[in-house]
Amino acid sequence: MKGTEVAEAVKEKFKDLVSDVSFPREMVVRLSIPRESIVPFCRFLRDELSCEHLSLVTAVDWPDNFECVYHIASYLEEYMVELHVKIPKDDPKIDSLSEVWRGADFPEREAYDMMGITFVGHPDLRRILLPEDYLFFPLRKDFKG
Amino acid sequence: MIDLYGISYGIGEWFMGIVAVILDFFGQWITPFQGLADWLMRVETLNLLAILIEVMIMVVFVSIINLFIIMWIERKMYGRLQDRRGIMLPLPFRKIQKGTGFLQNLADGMKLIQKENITPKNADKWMFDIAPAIIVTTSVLVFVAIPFSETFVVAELEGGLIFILAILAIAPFAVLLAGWASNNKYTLIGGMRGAAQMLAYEIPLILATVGVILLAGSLNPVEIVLAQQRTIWYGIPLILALLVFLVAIVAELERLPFDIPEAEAELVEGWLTEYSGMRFGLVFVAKWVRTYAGAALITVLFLGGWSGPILPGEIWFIIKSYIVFIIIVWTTWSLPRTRIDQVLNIGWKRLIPLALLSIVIAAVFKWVGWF
Amino acid sequence: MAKAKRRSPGVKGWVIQPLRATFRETMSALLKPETILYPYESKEERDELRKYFRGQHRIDWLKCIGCQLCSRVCPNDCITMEKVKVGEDYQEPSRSEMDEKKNVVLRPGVNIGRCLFCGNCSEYCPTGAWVHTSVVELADFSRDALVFTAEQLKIEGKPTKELKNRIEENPKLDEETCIGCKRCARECPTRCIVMIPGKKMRKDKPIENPKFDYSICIGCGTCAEICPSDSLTMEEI
Amino acid sequence: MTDIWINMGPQHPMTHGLFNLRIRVDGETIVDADPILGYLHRGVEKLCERRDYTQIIPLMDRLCYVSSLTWSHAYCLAAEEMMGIEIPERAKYLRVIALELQRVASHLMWLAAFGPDVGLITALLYAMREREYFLDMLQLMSGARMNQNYPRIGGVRNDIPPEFPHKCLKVLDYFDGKRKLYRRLLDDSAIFMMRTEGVGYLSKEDAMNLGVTGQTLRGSNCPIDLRTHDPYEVYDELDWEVQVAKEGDCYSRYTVRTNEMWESCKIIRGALKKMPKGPIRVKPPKRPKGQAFRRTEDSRGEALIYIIGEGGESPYRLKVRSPVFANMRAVPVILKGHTIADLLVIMGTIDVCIGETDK
Repeated sequence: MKGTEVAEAVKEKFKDLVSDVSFPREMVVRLSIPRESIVPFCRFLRDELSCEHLSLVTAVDWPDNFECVYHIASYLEEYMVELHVKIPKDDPKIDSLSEVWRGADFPEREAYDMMGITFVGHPDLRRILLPEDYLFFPLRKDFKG
Repeated sequence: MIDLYGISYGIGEWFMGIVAVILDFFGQWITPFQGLADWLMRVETLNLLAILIEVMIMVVFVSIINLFIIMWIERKMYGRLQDRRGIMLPLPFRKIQKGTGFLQNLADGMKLIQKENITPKNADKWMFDIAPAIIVTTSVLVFVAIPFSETFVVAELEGGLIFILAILAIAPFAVLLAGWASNNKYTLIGGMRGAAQMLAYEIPLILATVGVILLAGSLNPVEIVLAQQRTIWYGIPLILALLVFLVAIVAELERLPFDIPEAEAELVEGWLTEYSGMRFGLVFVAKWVRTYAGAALITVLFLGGWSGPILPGEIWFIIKSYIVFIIIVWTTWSLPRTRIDQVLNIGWKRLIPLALLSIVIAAVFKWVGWF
Repeated sequence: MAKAKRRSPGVKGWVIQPLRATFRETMSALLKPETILYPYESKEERDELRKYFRGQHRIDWLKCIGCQLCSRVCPNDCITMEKVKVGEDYQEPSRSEMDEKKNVVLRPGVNIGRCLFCGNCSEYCPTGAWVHTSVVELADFSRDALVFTAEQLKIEGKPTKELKNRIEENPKLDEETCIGCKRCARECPTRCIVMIPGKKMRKDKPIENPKFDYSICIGCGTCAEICPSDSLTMEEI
Repeated sequence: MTDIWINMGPQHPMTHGLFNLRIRVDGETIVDADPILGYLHRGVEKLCERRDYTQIIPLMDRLCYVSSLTWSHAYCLAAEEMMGIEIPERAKYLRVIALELQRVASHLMWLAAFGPDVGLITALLYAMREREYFLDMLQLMSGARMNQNYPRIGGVRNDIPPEFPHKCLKVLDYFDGKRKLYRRLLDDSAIFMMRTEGVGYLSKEDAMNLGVTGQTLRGSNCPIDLRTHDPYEVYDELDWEVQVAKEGDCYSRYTVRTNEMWESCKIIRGALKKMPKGPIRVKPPKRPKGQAFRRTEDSRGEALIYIIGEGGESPYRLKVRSPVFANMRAVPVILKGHTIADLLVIMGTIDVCIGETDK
């Protein structure tokens, strides 16, 4: 399955929710969805499109909003989905994916630790790399040493 | 052959003779000294003195000369086994740091003496202090009954073998004591493991000797060796018992592959974790003493003790026991560590039946009348 | 639990096979162990490799032009440029040094304590003045002893006229803001800048603007850094 | 005995690095485990936002000091993807050789650490001895033994010296000769089998769902090797096989790792034979804009570098996916029900490298 076919399959199911579709490589599809539909979308990816592997959860601090980037890979079909989800700065919350992929546990904790994004429904949202009583979120752009 | 008792008695008599002459000289003026001199020259007193000197010679021989040699053998040997050079400390004041490393152990001991003896705050202080002492004393005490030759023996006991095995069996108690008294999770687990393992291996150890006792018809180590001189080394007919005994003694000594009580990768240093300074050093050294005791025991029971041509008996004994020691060292550094449940499985399920089988074999030999 | 059929180690596996393995190694190690007595002995094969080693630096003072590129690419800021007085036979230093103090050149010194031996300095050096030796025994008892001055790192090889632009950037002029102060031309380590009259006039005289000879520019960015009116920017070739 | 919590770490012989594995034990059986990370957190991702693209390469080397080249290579690959440049053919082959040498060296370091884990200190010395030869080769190639700083965005730092192929083949022959030693010492040893067989079982479904990658995944009967799955460089042109084991226990992971070493030797031989002549480096553009990610097969699993450039000297955001960090999530799952002694073997086969885990 190529990136274009994946994009079509996703668009068929989620229609308007999917936006900014592009293809950085042949087997990679990059798209963005609103943050409310992240869990059903990912469940669809896992169950219907055989995306077994959540590789990475990245939080990016853009000047006017946060962004969560999920890299999801399929072992069976060799394609990857790069999922961008925009999160407003004043309410950094997103649903946790740890019930879809248990492996999302640690990357989400790291994203919370470094960028201060709260993952709703996460079983154990603590700081992971920094001490428990640390006050700042160091990877935000306004954090200065 | 060196007559240990004769030598000791001679030394005692010579020394006491000098003392008695001096006392006699003063006895001209102070009469009670004459009686004292007479008492000193009596056979009973000289006997007591001879025994003390005997013990001292044995302790010096076993725990200083012999210990340094076996420690050197082990460290050098596993150095070479691992493609290294091993210890290389030269004699003092040499410029190039290249030597045989014979004094390395002495240097290590001196370093350990300088270290602080730390007792954990919440440890049971008395038991914590006593445990190493028990281990060291029992380890050295084994050599009371081990004959290096027919005459080079401190005490020729009728139940010598029972005595040796009993003394060896005290150590698990000390291990448990040390582990428990340290008040540390690692030491507690280590101590429990140590107790479980040593209890499990005590039984095959004793059962493996039963065959030897049957064939020799005696519990006296000297008698056992003499019986072997009359017939054949018991290691040959009782090869099964020898193997069981070897495995059991390695487990008893807490050596790899059975060193789970102090598995350094999982329990830091096991029941030894909280010990420091010379207290640690003593226990560490006692392990080597016990290993040598194990090797000596195998020599006595299965390899014909001091019997051998040309060379004096003591030399033969030492050669044989060193070979056994080298084999133990060789296996130690070639095998991975087993798990506690596997250790107990091997002990209870494999070794005990094999040991019983070896008893049957020995009984058959005896019944047929070969021995 | 999946219990698959595997090749069982068998009875031999209990002790015999591991003992065989270690016995062979012991026998080969008895005469010639793998380890060497480090300060007294060395292995020939390893010695041969050492000539490719990225050890302590040496700087060929005759090749060095004092462009400061090395200190700019260094990830750890361990290179400091020192002004040293030299003889006549040295390659010409940049004009500013010539004008003010005769025979004073900039040469790099290295703080080994911070250096991570990444080799960026020798990689980006436009003249190849940086050389790595195989010296690795640099440990010392004080931190001060780890700071090597330019004089300590000096070697003298052959001077070279060959210049390579490894940064792959050239300065570009914004004529609108240039004030014609000539500082760039003075500071340029390769003297690739000449001042020519430009379009803008001041007091009825044309302002002199820099003109770059890109064939010998090494892209060090000194001119852009020194420019008081920020009218020079570094751009890709 | 009631349940007690034991801190395995941060200073403990079990931890190959600085991390704390808190385990709750009932007697000797582990009931629960909680890895506590972050003792070695250096803020690499934040540092990357302050450094220019070239200076990040030595920084990436230090993510994992045992397998540093694979990390700087992963970064270079991602940066090349973002800048949209294609590197010359010879540089690709050079990179493959360097990567595989590094992989063997890293696996040997793992073997050296795994030996004492199962109680065989002799294996440490033997594996370290072999590793020296591979580090020699890396030094011959790049000039440094450990943090090589060898790949560059757009190629590699320098070409190999002329005597390299000959010497490298000699080392590979030597290493092949030692294969028997390791088979006898470990594979043929009954006690080693007792310690590893059936211990630390991880099912295929669990492994995929937990985000486990690398040898741990391949040990669970899932033949995913990114060198063929998402090919980079010239791995698809060379002749080699993905190593898989079916059972999902520690012995499977052990066999996958050790077999990979021999496979890597095969790759190096093939690459040395096929390597073309030509340039080794192309010029990367300055101040790139865009975002890209590339995943590579690190020595321990899937390494993914996600890089966003906003037209500045340094990247806007750089994110490192560390394989061990993800594998660490599976540790409590695998550990449950095993004994303390098994913990070592399990952690040993996962091959923990805290440098990359804590970033």
